[in-house]
Amino acid sequence: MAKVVEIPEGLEAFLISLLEKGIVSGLVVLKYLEESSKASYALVPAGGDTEGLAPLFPFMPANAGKVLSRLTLEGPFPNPIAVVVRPCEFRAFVELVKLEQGHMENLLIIGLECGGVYPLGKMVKENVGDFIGAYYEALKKGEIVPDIRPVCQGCDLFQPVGADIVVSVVGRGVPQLAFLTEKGLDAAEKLGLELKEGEVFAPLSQALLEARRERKGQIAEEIKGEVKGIEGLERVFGKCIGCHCCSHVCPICYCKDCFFESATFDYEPISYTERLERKGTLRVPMDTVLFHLGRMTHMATSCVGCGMCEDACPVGIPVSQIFKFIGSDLQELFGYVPGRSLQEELPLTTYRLEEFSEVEE
Amino acid sequence: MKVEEERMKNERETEGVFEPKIVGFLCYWCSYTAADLAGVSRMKYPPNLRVMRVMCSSRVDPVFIIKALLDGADGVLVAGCHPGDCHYQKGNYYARRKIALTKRLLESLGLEPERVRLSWIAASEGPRFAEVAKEFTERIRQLGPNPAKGALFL
Amino acid sequence: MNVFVTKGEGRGNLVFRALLKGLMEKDVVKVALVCAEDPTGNSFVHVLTGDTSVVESSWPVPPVMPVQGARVVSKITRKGPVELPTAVVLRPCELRAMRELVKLNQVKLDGLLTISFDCPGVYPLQQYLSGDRSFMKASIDEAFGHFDLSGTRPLCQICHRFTGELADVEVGFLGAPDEGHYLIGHTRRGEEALKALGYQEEVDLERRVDAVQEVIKQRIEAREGYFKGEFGPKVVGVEALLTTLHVCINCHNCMRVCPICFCRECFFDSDALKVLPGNYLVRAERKGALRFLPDTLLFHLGRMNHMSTSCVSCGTCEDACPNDVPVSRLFAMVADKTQAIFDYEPGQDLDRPIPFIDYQDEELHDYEEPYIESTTHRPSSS
Amino acid sequence: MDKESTVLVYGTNLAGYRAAYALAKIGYRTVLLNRGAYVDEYRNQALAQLPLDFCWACGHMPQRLFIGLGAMQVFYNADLLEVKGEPGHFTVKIKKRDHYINNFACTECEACIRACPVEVEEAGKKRKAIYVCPEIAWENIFIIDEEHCTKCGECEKVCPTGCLKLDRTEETIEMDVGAIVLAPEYDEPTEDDLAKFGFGKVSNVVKSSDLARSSLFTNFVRNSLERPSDGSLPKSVAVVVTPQYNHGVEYESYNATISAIYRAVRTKELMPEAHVVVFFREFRGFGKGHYRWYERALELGIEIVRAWDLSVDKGKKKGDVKIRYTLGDQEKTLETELVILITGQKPPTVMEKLSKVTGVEADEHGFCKVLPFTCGKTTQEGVFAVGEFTGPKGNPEVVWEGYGVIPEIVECLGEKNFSPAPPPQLRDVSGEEPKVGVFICSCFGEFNNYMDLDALVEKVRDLPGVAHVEIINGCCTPPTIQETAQRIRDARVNRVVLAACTPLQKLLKFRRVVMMAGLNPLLSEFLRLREDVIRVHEDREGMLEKAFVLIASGVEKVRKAQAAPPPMETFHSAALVIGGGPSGMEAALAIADGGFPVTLVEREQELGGLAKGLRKDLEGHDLSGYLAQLIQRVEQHPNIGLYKGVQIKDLWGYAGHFYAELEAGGEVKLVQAGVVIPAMGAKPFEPKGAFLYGEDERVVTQSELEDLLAKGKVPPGPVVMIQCVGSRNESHPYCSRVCCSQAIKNALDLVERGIEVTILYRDLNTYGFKEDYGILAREKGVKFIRFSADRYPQVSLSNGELKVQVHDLERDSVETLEAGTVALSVGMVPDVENYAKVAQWLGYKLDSQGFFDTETSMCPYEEAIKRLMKPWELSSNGVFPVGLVHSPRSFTEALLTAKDAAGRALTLLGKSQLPPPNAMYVSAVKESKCVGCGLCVDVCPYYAREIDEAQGVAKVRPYLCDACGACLVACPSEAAYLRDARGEQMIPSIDALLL
Amino acid sequence: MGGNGFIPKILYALCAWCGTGGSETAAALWLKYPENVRPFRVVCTGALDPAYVLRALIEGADGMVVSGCHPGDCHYNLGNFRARRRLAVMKEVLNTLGLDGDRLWLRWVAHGEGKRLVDTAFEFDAHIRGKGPNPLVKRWDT
Repeated sequence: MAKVVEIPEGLEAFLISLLEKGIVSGLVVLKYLEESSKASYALVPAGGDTEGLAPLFPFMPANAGKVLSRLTLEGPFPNPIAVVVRPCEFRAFVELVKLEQGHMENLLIIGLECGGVYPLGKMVKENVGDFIGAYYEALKKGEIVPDIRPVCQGCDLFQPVGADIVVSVVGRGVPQLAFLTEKGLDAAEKLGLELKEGEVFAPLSQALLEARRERKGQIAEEIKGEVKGIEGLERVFGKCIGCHCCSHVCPICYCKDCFFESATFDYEPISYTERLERKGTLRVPMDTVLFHLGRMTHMATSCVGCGMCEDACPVGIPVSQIFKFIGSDLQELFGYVPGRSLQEELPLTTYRLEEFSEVEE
Repeated sequence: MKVEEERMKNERETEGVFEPKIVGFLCYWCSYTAADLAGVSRMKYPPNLRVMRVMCSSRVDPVFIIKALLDGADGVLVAGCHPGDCHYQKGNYYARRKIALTKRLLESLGLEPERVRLSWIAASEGPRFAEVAKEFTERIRQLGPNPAKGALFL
Repeated sequence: MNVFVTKGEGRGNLVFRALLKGLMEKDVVKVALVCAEDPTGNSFVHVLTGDTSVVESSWPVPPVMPVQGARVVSKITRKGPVELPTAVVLRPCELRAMRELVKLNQVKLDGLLTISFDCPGVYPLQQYLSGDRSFMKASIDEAFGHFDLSGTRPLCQICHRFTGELADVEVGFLGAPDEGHYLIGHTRRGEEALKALGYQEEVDLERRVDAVQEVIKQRIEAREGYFKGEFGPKVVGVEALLTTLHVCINCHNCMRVCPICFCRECFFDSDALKVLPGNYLVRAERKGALRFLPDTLLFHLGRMNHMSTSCVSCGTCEDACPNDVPVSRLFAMVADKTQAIFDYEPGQDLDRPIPFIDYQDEELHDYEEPYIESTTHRPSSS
Repeated sequence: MDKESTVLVYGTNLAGYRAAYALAKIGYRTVLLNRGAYVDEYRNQALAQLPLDFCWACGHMPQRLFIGLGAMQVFYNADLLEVKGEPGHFTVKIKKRDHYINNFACTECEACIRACPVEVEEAGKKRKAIYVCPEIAWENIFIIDEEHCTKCGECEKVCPTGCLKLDRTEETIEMDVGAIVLAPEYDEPTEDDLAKFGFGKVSNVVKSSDLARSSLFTNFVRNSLERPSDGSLPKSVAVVVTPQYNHGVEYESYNATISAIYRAVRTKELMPEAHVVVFFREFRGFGKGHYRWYERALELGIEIVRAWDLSVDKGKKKGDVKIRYTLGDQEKTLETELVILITGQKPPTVMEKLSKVTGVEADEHGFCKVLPFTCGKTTQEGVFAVGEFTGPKGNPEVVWEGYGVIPEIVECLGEKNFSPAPPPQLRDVSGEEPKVGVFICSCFGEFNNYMDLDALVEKVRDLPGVAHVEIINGCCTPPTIQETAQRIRDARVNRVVLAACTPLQKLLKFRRVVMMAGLNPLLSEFLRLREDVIRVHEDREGMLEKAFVLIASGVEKVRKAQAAPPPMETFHSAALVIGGGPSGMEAALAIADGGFPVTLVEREQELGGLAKGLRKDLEGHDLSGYLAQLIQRVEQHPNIGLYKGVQIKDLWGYAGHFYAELEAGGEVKLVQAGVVIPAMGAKPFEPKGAFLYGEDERVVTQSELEDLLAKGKVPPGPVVMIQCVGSRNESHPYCSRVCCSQAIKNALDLVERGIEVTILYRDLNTYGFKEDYGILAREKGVKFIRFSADRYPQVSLSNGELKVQVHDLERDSVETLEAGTVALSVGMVPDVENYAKVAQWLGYKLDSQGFFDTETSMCPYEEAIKRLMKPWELSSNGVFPVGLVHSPRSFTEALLTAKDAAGRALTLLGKSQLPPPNAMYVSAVKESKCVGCGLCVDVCPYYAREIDEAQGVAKVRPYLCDACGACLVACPSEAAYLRDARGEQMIPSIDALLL
Repeated sequence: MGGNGFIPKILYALCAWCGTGGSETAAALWLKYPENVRPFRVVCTGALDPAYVLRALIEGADGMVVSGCHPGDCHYNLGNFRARRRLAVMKEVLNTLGLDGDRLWLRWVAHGEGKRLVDTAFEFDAHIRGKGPNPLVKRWDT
C-alpha cells in the first residue's frame, strides 16, 4: 500500500506543474521533435519549452540511463531535476552511478510502469498514431503489446524499483501516481495533491508479469538454441560488421576507450602471416566474435536488457536478446540484479570467502 | 571450412595422438614459482602447457581466456595462490568470480566450459603443479581438439 | 606509367575468381583479400586467404558492401606492410579511400596488388539483409554487364568515379565487346601480373574510353541534379536539416564505419564535450530545452569539417546508420563543395597532400572579408 | 686577475641587440646603451631599410624577455663618455637618464596622461605633454615631452604606483665591463644630401623608409600612399634608388634595389591601375629569391629603367614631380605623381666621437674599420663593431653579425655571470578538487572609475567551481606581484583566474605571480579587463556583463586544467660539421674555441674545398694565407675530431640528438652531436658548349684567367668578358654574387698590363664598397656594354679569330668585338645531389634554387625576412647551413655565415639538460588516442614532432615546440593537444563566453 | 539597425599575437566597440579548431569573426595559411547545408591595426543585426 493519486489530466500536466510550481528546476523527459511522430529525450528547464512532452512515447531513442549519466557525469545537479524513466533505464543509471559515471543527488525519479517499446526502426518508418491505440489497449488489458521488441516482451522487470514516484498504467484506464519516498511525498505536498491509500500496481500488472515471465522463458530458450555452440556463434555473429555500435549505444558500456578498439587489436603484419599459415583462411577484421563474448564478460553482469543495442545494430543481430538472456544467467550466478539497489555491490568487485568451489580444482 | 576440417584430420592421423595446446596463466607469486620449482626439481609434466606469467590471477581478464579459446588453444588453465594466500590479499577471490563467470558464459553459449580450469597452486607445490598440468592435458586430450580452431568466422 | 590492355572473357564474379586463382597459382601473390559468404549465406565478410579453393567460392564483388574494404586493408597494414604478396579486390570508392589512408599513414601499399573494376554499385545493406530481394532486378553478376542501377543505393546511382583506373589491375566491362572484359595494367606491377597470367596481346582501349566518358557525363549531371533538385531541398536549411537529423540517435556509427574517420577516439566522443550539469541547464534555458543525447548537429558538422575533404562518397555510413539518416548523401553533397575549394580529389593523387596540411601563399581570398578602410569614426554604441 | 664578464653594447642596431640576446642565452650580462628614449627612436637598418610593411613585434619580443629576466640592462638617453683599461678589464663611464616612468613598475593606467594639464598639438592630433609612444601596444613607453612639459607635478601626484618621478636627472656612472660592442644605428641621408632628388623641396617626394615606418605595425595600406600635397592617391609612382646616383654622399645597402622592387610591387598590388616605374643603374638583387621578385615586378607591368643619371624637380601640373634622366646617350623626362626614394646610408656621424672614446679607427669611407677575416674585431682589441656601423650591408648580414661576433667576444670574457632564477617550488595539486580563485585587478582603484567591480565580484561568486573572489590592487609591479602571490596562497585555491590587463606584455609577470603562489601556470588563466572591457566600451551595464562572461569563461578554462611539469630534455653539446671548406672550418674552430667538441667530416683527402685555388680578392685580402692558417689550426685543434677522406653513411636525429655514421678506413663510427652544420660548398657552373667554351682554348672562365695571370702568362688581348654565364636564368634564377667582383679584379689586373678589356654585362653587381672598384675600372678605361637577358652575346670564329657580337642595350645597336681572349664569368651552382641527401637525412627542405636555407625553406619571401630576424635558434631544428650551401657568396662573406652559425650553436651548447623554451606549454600527445597518421608532423613548422615507428604514435620534441597549436587542429581526434588548451577546457570555456 | 532590440552575441576569435595585439592597440587608443562582441583568444588562428567555431554557432553565438596575423605575418610562420583553409571549409559546409556561412567571417588584423579591429567589430555587429538572430541558437533539437 502507498500514497497514490489518479491523474486523469495526464502525466504531461503533472510534469509541467512540477516545473511551474518550482518543485524542480528542470525535467528530463521524452519530447516530440515533430508533431506526434518522433521524439527524443530533452532537458527542459523551468520556463522552458514544455510543448509536446511525451513521457509515454513507446520508443527508446536513447537509454535515459545514458542520458542521465551524460548530464551528471561531471557532478550532481545543483537544483532538483525530475526525470521520467523506464525501469531498465533507471537500473542502467543506478549501475552507472556505481561505476562513478553519474550522480544521483537532486534527481526526482519518476518511474514508469513500462509496457515495453517498439523497435526504433518503427519510429523512423511508420506513424505512431497508427498503432498507439493498440498499445494502450493491450496494456489496459494487462497483455503483452504485440510487436514490441522481443526483449521487452520477455522483460519481467517492468515495474519500477527505487523510484520516488511510480506511474502505473498497466490495467488502468486512468494513470495513477504512487509516491513512495519522502522526496516524492514532499513533491505531492507542494503540489497540493490529495493523496489516498492504494496499491502501487493494478492487479492486471501481476497478470502481465506472469505473461512476460513465460515469454521470457520461451525467448531465452530460442535464442540460446540459436547461438548454441561454435556454429551458432558463427551463424549469429557471422554478419557482424564490427562497427561496435551496440557497445556505443549501450548505457553500461561506459568506457572512453573500448578495449576492443585499442591498439591491442592492431596486429603486426607477422601475426596475420602466422595465422594464415595456421588457418589457411582468416576472416578480417578479426575478433568479431571475441568482441561480443568479451564485451559480455565485461558488462553482462550489469546488462539491464534495455534493448538499445539491438535497436542500433545495422545488420539486425539480436544482440540484446543474447545479452539479456545469457546475461541473466550470469547475473543469477551471483544473485545480482543490476540496478536493483545502489548499495548492492558489482559482482566482480566483491567476493565471498567461500563460494564457487565448483570451479576450483 | 572443409579445408580446415581436413587439416585437423590430417593432424590427428599423422601424429596418431592429439596433442592439445594449453595456455596457462600463472600468478607470479605462487603458481609460477611452483612451475619453477617443478622445473628445478626435474619433475616431468607434458610440454603442451604454454605458460604465461601474470602478476596475479585476478589479472586474467575473461577476454584473455576467450581470446585463447577462439584463437587456437584447446584449453586454458588459470592458476594462483590458494584463497587467503593472495599476495595482493584478495586478488584470487576476484579471479574465482571471473572464472565462474567465464565458465557460466561458455556453458550458456553451448560451448565447453570444461576447457577452462582454475587451480590453486602454492609456491611450494611444485609436484602439484606438475600433477595439474598432467591431469589437465589428459582431460583436454580426451575432449579432443577445440572446434573453434576450425571456425573460419570467429 | 604503363598501361597494358588486354582482353578477357566473361563478366561477373567468375572473372575475379579466375583472376585471383591465376595470380595465386602463378605465385604472383600468395594471399587474396576477398569477400566471401557468411555462414548464413545472407551476407558477406572479408577473408584473407591463401587457399585457392576459398577463392573459387568467394564473392570478390558482392552485391552489398557490409564493411568498407579500405578499413579492412587499413586494419591489416596499419602496423606495417603485408608480409606475403596479397591481391586485394576493391571497389573504386574503397580503393580511393584506401589511397587516402595511405596519406594518413593508415595503409601501407607495399606488397599489395590492387584490383578494381567498373562498379555497378551496391544494394542498401539493411534492405538486402532483410532477405527481401524483390528490389534486385538483376543478380549482381548480371548487373555488371548492363549497368542496371535500379535498386542500388542512391549514392551509387550518381557515382561518377566508378572505374578502377587507380588500381594496379583494372577490370573494365564498359565498352568491352562480346560480354567480355578488358584487363588493364595501370602500373608496372599490374602489367607484370597480367603478363604472368599469360596475357601478351595488347588491345586498343578506345571503345571503352568513350563508353566510360559517356557514363561519367551522365552521372555528373545526375549527381548535380540530384543534390540540387531532388535531395538538396529536403535537407538544406536549418529547418530541413534539423528535421533530417531528428532520427539520429547519436550512436556515431557513421563515423565508426567510415573508412576516412581513422581516429581511434573521435573528438566528439571525447571528454571535451562532457560538461557540468549547470552548463546543460544554461544551454537548455537558452534553447527552451536541450536534446539528449546532445550535440547531434555539432557532431555531424564537425565531422564534415574534419573529413569531408577526404570523403570518397562510398555510402558506408548510410548503410550502417540504424535509423536511415541520409548521412552519406549529406556528406557527399558537402564533400563535393569542400573538395572543390581545393580542387582536391581524395585518393586520386598519392603525392598530393590532404588539403589541411597543404597551403598556397595566395589563395581563397574569397573567404576573407575585404576591408575598406573608413576614415569616419563610427558611433560608439548603437 | 679575473676578467670581467659583462658586455657593454653601445647602440641598438639589430646586430647589437642580437649579440646581447645571444650573450644572455649563453650566460653573460649585457648593458645596452640606447641613445634614444625608446626602443627604436634611433632607427636601425632592419626597421627602415627594407620596407618591412609587416609587423614582427612578436619576433622582437623574445629578445626583450631578457630585460625582464635581468640579463640585459637598458639605459635610455644614454651615451658612452670614457673607456679605460684593456680587453677583459674595461672601465667605462656612462651618461644616462632614466625614463621618468619606471617601466617595470608602471601599470600603464594612464592616470598621468589624464592629469596632465598641457595639451600639445602635433601633426594635427592632440596629445598631452606626457604620452604613450609609439602608439602600438607592445611596448607602451610613457614619454614626457621636454619641450612642453611645465614640470607642474600633477602626473607625479596621481601616479598610483609611484613609478613616475619627475626629478630623474642625468646621471653619470662608471662600470667595469669585459668587452664593448659598438652597434650604433645608421644615419639616413639628410635633406641636403637628397636635394638632387627634390626631397624637402618637392612636396610629393617621400622616403620609402618613412613609409615603412608608418606602415610597420599596420601593414601597408592604400592610404599610406596618399600624396602629402593633397591626400589624393597617385595614378603614377616612381621609385628611385638614390645611392646609385649619389656616390660619395650615401652608400647603397645590399637591399636597396630589391627594396625598390619590393616597394614597387607592393604599390602595384594596392593600386593595380597605377603606373609604376623603378629607377636604378644596376639591379643588385643578389639575395636568393630576389631575382624572382624582379620577375614578378615585370609580370605586374612595372617599368624598370636603368637610367645612368637622374634628378628630380617640380612637374608642370601642381603636385606632380618631374624626373630627368639619361638612358644611354638620351636625355629623357618623366612626369609622375609621387616619387618614393629608396635611400642609402651615410657614414656614421658618431664615428669620430667613438673613435676618440674607444680608440677604434675608421676606414676610408668613414665607417668603422673591421679587421679582415673577422666579424666584428676593430683595430682596438676588446672593442667590437657590428651592423650598419661598419658599412652598408643587407639585413641578413646584420643579423648574422650579431651572432657571428659572439665567438670573438666570448674570448675576452671571464666566467659566465648570468643564469635565470630557478622557478619557485610548485605545489602538487593532483587529486585535489578544483578550487578556482578569481582575482580581479583594480589597477590601484583605476578600474573602479569605469565599472562596478564589487558588483562583478558578487556575480562571479556564484559561478560553479569558484571558491574565492577578491579585488586586488595590481599584480604587475614588484610589490603587488609579491602581495598577489600571497593572497592566492592565503585563499587556498588551486586554480587561478587573474582578470587584469594585457597578457601580451605582462604574461611573464602574471605567470610569475602564479608560480610564486606555488601553482603551475597551466592552472591559471589571464584575462584582460582593461583591453577587452574598460577601454573599449562605454555602457556600464554591458561592460559588467562582458567582464562577467570573460571571467566565467576563464573559470571554465582553468577548472579542467591539469598541471604538468615542463618536460626535460638532454642536449648533446657537440657539433658536427659536414665539409672542410673555409666556412666549415671557420665554424668548427669557433665552436671548438668555445670549448665544445666538434666533428669535422671532409670527403676529400685535403681540407680547403673550393677555396683551394683562391689567391686574393677584389679588395686585396690574402685568401690563400688565411686558408692555410685555418687548415693548420683545424688540424691541430684538440677539440676537433677531423675525418678526412671520409663519407657520412647515415645521419639522423634532431636538435640536441643528432647521430651520424661515418665510414672511415672500413670501420663504421657513430658520432653524436647537438647541432649539425652543413658546409658542403657549391660547384662552379660549367659552361660546356656555350660561347665556344671547351672548343676554343681562348675561351676561358674567369678563374682560369686568374690562374693564367697568377702564373705570369699574359693572355692575348683584347679581352672580352661575358657576365652572368649560367646565372639569373631559368635554371639558375639567382645572382651568384661573386662573378662581377672577379671580373673587375681581373680586368684591373689586365689593364695594368696594358691589355684592352670590355665587360659585357646585364647588371654590374659591385655592391657596397665594391662600387669603388667598378668606378676605378671605368676610370682605367675598361669598357662596359650592357646587354639584355633575352639577347646574350654570341661568340664566333671567323678565320680563326674570335669575334663577339653583342647587342648594346642602352644604345640599341649591335657591335662586333674582336677578342684575343673571351673570359666567361660563371656563377656557382648547388651540389644538388649531395645537398638532397643531407637535407633528406635532416628532414630539411631545400629552397627552390636547390640551396639549403634556414630562413626561406618553408615560408614565403616576407616571412623569410621576418623569420630571419626572429631569434628562434631552434626553428631550424639545430641545423645551421653555412657558406655556399646556404647561398653563393664570397670567401669573406662565407666566413660570416660560419661565425653566425657558430654563434647560434654556442647559445645552445653547454647545457646538458634543458627544459623546453616553452616550458610546460608545449604540445603533447595522448598516445592511447594516437593512430600515427602523421598529420601533426606534416603541419608542424618547427620540426617538433615525429612518428615513433615502433609504437606507431606521434612524439613531441619538446625543445623544438613553440606551442602554436597547428598540431591540435590537424589532429581530428585531439590526440595532439596543447597543455593549456585541451578540448575539455576550450568547449566549456566557449559555452561560458556565450552566457 | 537593432530596432527590434536584438543584440547579437558575437564571438571574436583572436590569435594571441596580431589579433590580440590589434585589440590591445585599440585599447591603447581607447577606441570603442560594441559590448556584445566578446573576444575568444586562441594561440594562433591555425589553432582554432572547427569544433570551437561550430560549438559557438550552435550554442549561442549569432556570429563569429576570426582575426589573426595577415598571411605571411604569422608568428608561427604558417598558421594563418592553414587557418584560411579551415575557415574556407567551415564556410562551405555551412553554406552547402543552408546554415549561413556568412555568420562566420575571416579578416586579418595586424598588431597595430586597432582601428581595423574596431571597424571590423562594428561592421560585423551591423552585419549580424541585419541578418537577425541565428536560428540554430534557439533550436532545442540540435
